Amino acid sequence: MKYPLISSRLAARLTILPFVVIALTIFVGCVLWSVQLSFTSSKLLPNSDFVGLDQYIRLFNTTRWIVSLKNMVIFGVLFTSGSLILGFLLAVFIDQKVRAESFFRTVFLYPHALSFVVTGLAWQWFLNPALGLQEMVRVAGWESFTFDWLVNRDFAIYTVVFAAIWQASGLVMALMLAGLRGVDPEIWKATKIDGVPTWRVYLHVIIPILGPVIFTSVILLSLSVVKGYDIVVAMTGGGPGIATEVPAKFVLDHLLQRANIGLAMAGATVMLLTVIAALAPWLYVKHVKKGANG
Amino acid sequence: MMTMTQSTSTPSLKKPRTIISKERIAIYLFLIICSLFFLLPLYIVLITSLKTMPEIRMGNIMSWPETWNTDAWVKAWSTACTGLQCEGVSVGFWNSIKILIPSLFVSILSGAICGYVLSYWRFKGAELFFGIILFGAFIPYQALIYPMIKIFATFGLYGTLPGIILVHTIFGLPIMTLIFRNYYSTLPSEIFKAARVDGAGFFGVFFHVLLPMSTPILIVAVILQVTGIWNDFLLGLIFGGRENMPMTVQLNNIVNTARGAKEYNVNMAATFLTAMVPLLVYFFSGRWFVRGIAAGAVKG
Amino acid sequence: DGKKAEVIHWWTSASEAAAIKVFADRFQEAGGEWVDNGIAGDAAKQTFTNRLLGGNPPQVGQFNVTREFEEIVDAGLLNNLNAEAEAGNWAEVLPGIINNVIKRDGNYYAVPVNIHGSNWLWYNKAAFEKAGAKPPTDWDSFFEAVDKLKADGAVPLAVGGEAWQERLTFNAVLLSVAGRDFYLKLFNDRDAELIKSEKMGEVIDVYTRLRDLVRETDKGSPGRSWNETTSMVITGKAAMQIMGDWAKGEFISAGQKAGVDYGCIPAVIPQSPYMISGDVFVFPKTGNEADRETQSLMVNVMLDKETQVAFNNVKGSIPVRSDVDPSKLDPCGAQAIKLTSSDATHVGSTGMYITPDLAGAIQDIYTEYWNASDMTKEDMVARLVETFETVN
Amino acid sequence: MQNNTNTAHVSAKDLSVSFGKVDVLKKLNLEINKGEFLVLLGASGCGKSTLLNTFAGLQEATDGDVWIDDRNVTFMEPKDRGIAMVFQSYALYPKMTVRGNLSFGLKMNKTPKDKINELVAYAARVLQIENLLDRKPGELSGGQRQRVAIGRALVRKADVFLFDEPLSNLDAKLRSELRVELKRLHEELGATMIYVTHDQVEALTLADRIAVMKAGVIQQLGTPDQIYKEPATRYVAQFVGMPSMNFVTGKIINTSGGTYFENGDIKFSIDEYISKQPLRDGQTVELGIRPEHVVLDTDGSTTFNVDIIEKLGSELIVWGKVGSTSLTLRAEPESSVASKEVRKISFKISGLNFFDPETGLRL
Amino acid sequence: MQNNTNTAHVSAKDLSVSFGKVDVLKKLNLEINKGEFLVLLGASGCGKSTLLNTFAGLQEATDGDVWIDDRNVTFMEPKDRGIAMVFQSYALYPKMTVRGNLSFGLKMNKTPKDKINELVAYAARVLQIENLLDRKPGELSGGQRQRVAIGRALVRKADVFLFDEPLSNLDAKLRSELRVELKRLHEELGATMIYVTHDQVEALTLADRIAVMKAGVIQQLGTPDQIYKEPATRYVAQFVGMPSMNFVTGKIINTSGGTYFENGDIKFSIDEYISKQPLRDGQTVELGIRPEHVVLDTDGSTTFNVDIIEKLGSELIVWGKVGSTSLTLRAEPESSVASKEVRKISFKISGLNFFDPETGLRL
Ligand SMILES: Nc1ncnc2c1ncn2[C@@H]1O[C@H](COP(=O)(O)OP(=O)(O)OP(=O)(O)O)[C@@H](O)[C@H]1O
Ligand SMILES: Nc1ncnc2c1ncn2[C@@H]1O[C@H](COP(=O)(O)OP(=O)(O)OP(=O)(O)O)[C@@H](O)[C@H]1O
Ligand SMILES: [Mg+2]
Ligand SMILES: [Mg+2]
Repeated sequence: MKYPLISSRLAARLTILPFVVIALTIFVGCVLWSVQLSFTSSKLLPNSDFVGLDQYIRLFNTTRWIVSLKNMVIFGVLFTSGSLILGFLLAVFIDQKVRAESFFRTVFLYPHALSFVVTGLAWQWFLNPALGLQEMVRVAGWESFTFDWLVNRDFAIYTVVFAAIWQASGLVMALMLAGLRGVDPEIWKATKIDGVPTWRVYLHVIIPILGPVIFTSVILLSLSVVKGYDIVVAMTGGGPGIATEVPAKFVLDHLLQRANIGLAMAGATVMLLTVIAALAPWLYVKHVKKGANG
Repeated sequence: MMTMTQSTSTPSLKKPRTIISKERIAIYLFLIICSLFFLLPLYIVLITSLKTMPEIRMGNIMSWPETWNTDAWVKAWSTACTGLQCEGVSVGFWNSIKILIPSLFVSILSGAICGYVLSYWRFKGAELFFGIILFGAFIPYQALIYPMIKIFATFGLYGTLPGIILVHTIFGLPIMTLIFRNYYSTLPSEIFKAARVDGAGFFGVFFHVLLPMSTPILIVAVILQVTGIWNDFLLGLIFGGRENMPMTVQLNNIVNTARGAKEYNVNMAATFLTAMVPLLVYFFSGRWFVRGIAAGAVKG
Repeated sequence: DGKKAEVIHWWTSASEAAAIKVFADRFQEAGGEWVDNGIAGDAAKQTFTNRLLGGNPPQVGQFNVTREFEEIVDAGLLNNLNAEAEAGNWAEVLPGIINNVIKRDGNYYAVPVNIHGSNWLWYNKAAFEKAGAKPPTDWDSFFEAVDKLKADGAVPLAVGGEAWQERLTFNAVLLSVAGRDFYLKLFNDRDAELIKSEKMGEVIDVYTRLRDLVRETDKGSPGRSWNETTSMVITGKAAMQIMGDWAKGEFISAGQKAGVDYGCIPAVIPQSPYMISGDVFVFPKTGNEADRETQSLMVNVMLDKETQVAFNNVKGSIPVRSDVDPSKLDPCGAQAIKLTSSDATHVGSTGMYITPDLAGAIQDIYTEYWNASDMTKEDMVARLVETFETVN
Repeated sequence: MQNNTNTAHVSAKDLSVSFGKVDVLKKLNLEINKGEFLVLLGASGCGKSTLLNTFAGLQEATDGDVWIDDRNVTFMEPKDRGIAMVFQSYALYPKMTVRGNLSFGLKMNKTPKDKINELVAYAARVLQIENLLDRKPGELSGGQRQRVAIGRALVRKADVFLFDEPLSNLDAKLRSELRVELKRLHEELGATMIYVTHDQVEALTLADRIAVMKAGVIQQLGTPDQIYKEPATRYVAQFVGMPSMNFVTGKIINTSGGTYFENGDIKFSIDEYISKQPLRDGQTVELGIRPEHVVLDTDGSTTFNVDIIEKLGSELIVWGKVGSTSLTLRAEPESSVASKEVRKISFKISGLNFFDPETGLRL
Repeated sequence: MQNNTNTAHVSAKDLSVSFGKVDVLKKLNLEINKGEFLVLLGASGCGKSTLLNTFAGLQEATDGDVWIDDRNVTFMEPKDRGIAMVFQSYALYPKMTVRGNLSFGLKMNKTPKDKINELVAYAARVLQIENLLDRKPGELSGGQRQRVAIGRALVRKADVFLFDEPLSNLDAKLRSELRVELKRLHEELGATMIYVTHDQVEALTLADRIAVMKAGVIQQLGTPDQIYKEPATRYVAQFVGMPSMNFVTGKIINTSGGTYFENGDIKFSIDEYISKQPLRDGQTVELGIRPEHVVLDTDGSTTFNVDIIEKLGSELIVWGKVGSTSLTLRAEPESSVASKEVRKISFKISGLNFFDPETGLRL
């Protein structure tokens, strides 16, 4: 296909140019620079002492990193699907012409606004067996009631998932709501004529239409999966032990507290490779499809 | 069956239309139960902020405050020490606003324009550009800060207000581009075509035709960016310089002390106070979530 | 504005801010202009380092008394303070281990301002009385007391289940069981063989007993902050806590009195080495001669004897100079200053000997062990050895 | 073909619909018989789609009721009304293939798989979209989309079919083929069909009865013949038939020699006209006469100045004047009439209509 | 009216457009003269809208060029081509009022305010949407939306107007009024107009020339008369005219007594038919004859069995058979023909067409 540069096209290109420059310098240039650091012995400050794959070898010999990766998968799957489903349901229910829509919307969104340092603490208290729910139920008379996931190595990650869903699903709701509001009302009419139960309309008609919105939500949620660590810090600090460590926290700890940029960047690079591996097939498909459309 | 009728007609008195049908009750029940789940931590935050420290130390976290005590709120807002200054979180309020408004504007506009170009003005490498941008979203920004500082310093932007606006724009770019691109891909492309035939150029189409159709996604963008920019303090600290320190620095100083004594009530109040701006935005964003954004535009 | 000094530090809580105010006031009195930039948490160091690299450093920045700033020194970003050190006779008045840390290649680069002790045992006197227990004199008596306390229904020992608190606990055990030489050999000389020794085995045994005790009696431990843990001691829910001297602030703000409401035992087990840490300030090269003078002024203000006493009294730590008047300290502080005045009775925190990287890596092992169910003593030893050998 | 069992199947009773301040349907009454094919005609914006939507239950009535069979369905869900509908705006499911669009309603009805395949194949064949079954609506031409929209209704076994200008974007050939198919379907199912169209040929060929709407009310309901030949109002008269009926305002002259119509330019006897009410002498009336009832006639008594000629292939439309009165007439393509010519014409009295100029009602 | 200055104004040269694997336009060539009113006819899905889109610059050509005046505009911006367009799917701006929709293009052109108001008022009057100016598209009926879409083009002073089935959703009356208005606009502006329609009346009355498209190529380009009377191919012949032309496959019999057409049921002399090529004896041909050229004729020699009758008000369409050959014919409404009757018919030789059954080309 030919792309001559004429007026509006030129304007489009000129406008996008600065962003391309930003993308190239920041998201490519700076990233490559950072990746390069993962092959050095950089500590607190970047240096150029090349050590080959040493950092990677150490990385994958570190229990904490392995546990982190495992947690990221568990967390990623549960959190992403949980937030998507809850967010979608909230959007759907709010979209039923309810009264006090603003109230509900704000309630579902507010966790997004409050610093997790404090709301995480509230969750921590609530889930702490000695302070929160378990204690309350016991005081209320059910002496043997036990809910100690937060302090249980095998379950603590689920409490993090829980709180993370609580925090993120409001945003998904907002995105979905925007998508739902964009659906042509005529489509709804057609489904009513076809005699389709509402839930199936959502399932078969609306969700496909919301495809791009869902994609956006998935990316947003994956971002929290990959980059998120404040939730972990606030709720468990990675504990008990290293049971709820996540890769982002590993990277940041080594970057900020442990002054080992090299290792941190090795971790970050591995995470980026994972992301690329996840994105590449999608981009490829997009590209092939595009090519097919001329 | 949930009522999804799109009618704008005013129901006459005669209509006994399903005001309290079973479905309605179920809907409200669901929403209320979810609200309770969502509000639980807020309850803890609020009641804790209304207790005194001894009561917090002694009592049950879920229990009602023995005496209502708003001292923590006053303190959080105007007297808590956040370093040498003891003026609470209020100090940085205007700085935050000063950062928020231009950053919000520039970052959303940038994202919207990138999304617009990616949806309608395909250029060679557009997919790659989008891929890079998307991938950029996943980079922990701490990993980028060193080289960015160097670049910013070279251009004299380091430690300035434009500098911090640019930083927010850069870090907001991936998400903003993503949401606008995906949103525009759902709009009927005929409208874009019609505008071009009508003689609208690159910006004409965007500002006159697409932007007015973008309200729901704009508000999502606003929600995301208001929250992100308002809650940031690290980028502000590093790139914004001392004159432009946002209110969250104060919040962080109150909440985040490692070894100092913790005043949970003040922490909670301060957090809540700091979040007021995003919360207000959330609350009043509703009327922009309009229905049927492209209704009547095309046939087919 | 000749003597303007921007100071990045992380002392932002009410009590800390009151302390930093002492510095600020004295600095102003001395003709300087203190531009405060307090940033809580890790962000302070991050901001400072970034601004340093970005070529826009403040005049003064804070670090812990550890090796964490040595690279910045090597990168030539800091002014050396030899002139001030010589004039102030730092070699004499500062504890040897601290001197070691602030010097690099024979030059001074940082001003230490305080000494904190990080291995204290805090206990609730009423709880002990009620249970008929006695403050411990060795680990046996410690566990005797524990049994009594347990029988009485209190949580004998509360530990905040965060990695650094568990590390603190391990180090306290290490020092009390293995002693000063062992500790120094291990960390200063990096003699990994010691880890396989019997002594280390004993250390781990005690650590394990504590762990099991906490698991049994202190269910809410994991993730709990140190403040909340101290609160438990204050309220009598728990009897003991192993924590640094900053815990004292919590007791004070709860209106409790040392020796009356609560007791404090430095080094946890009496006669054990006391572990000190502290804070330093460093002075970046700003490329401005006037700033160098300002920095010099700041150095002198901070290390001034009176300022030191005033500052540390507020801060809850003890002066970094041994030549100050100890009379105004509380019972706990008075014990501490005795321990810091002689090299034989104290050691530095691990960060003074090993890199943050190694410190962090072994902390991961401590916490993993503390929380694990399937990690044996041998595993721990093996992991520690490996870490000592591979991590720089 | 007509299936009048005289049981009203679908009916609107004093039906009113408003959008905010805009009153669209105004106490509209309409009874449609079981198995009837009713065509709704009316000017653009008169409320046809709104009426269909209200029948379907997609639009709430502001007032009045809708009955289907003997049930008041005013508040009933669309799905319980047994209707199929073709939307004027198609309302295709954008993310489903053509096949998906056609089969979705069936799937939801739990129709067996092979039955679905059969029905989809049938509809695709009739609508000539067999090779498009795997495309999405966005990849179709306008007419193809419309056919998918029709197909969605075609596969359904509904009691009532509502068609909202279903063939407007199709070419003549396809349109006539589909007309036949719809007729066949109608007979086969015995379903009631309500059909909105702007195409007169469709209206006249398909309809058992035609309802002509104007601004939210039904002006006339009758067989195509009645509508065409005895329009109840001037509006109906001018609305149906193409080119439109000629209207000439004039006077009635009642002499002993007979009754005449006269307007200065034209005068002829109307003795044969059977009026509902006696025409008074001197009464001002509006004469309506269709173009095919004005004929070029060398023996004619009236002089006609030809203005322009439209060639429609099978016929000519001749526009011209008698004096200052404009008239349109139809002519054979062979009749060598040319513009600016002067010709003689005569009027076929059988095609006369008189309307009251005030009320517009047929006299 | 025809304005043939013989300068091609808009032309497509070997134009190809594909959507992925679907080839829609296939090396299409078309030259439209300056000031010409060209109507594009063609089956649904044959590529008409795609062609217009390519002319407008909204669809990139896979191959070939588009010329406007003497510039190759293949890669030029839509806004620089001097075009106005009515989209088949309307493509209204949903967030603008009708007024906003109408005035948008003018605003973009920096037309002065009062000029805009004037033009909008003009368009609104012509389209009878004056009282809807402050509504949004979502609050309009289908036909009203379509009128807004037309209005958007109407207000523009473009060199080339592209209309994609602009009147399909309007009632007959409005449609004929707008037809007149478009014709007027065409003459006034002297602009080139390219008009897609499925309405034969529109095609025949509006067009200077008609282009008949089939599956991405132009089959015939000619005046309405040529298209109707001398269709170049069987496809064109059957596509234009309603009801469709009758086709009868038979043989040519060349005897000394003259040339005959024969198919077993029908036989008549075709001496008067002027063929392009001589018709060989025994050659198989396809006879095409329009319904109006088959006439009920008591003196006719052929026996015709009437099947059904469609009443179109102004005429009757009679479907029936001669032997086993199906035929359609037109009759006057007065001709008292009834279904199942047996009648005599004759053929008007002037209306004959012969096509090669293989190639479909006119003989
Ligand atoms: N995006 C697409 N992908 C694949 N095929 C397409 C796409 N868009 C259009 N087509 C096909 O191209 C052909 C031409 O489409 P076009 O819209 O030009 O038809 P048209 O002549 O305008 O038909 P109609 O009269 O029905 O509007 C159609 O067969 C259609 O199915
Ligand atoms: N949401 C709305 N708000 C206000 N008026 C509306 C709305 N929807 C429709 N109308 C008006 O109601 C009237 C009837 O609309 P309807 O769609 O029933 O017309 P129609 O007879 O189907 O016309 P067409 O032949 O043009 O499709 C129109 O005048 C239209 O402008
Ligand atoms: Mg309609
Ligand atoms: Mg088309």
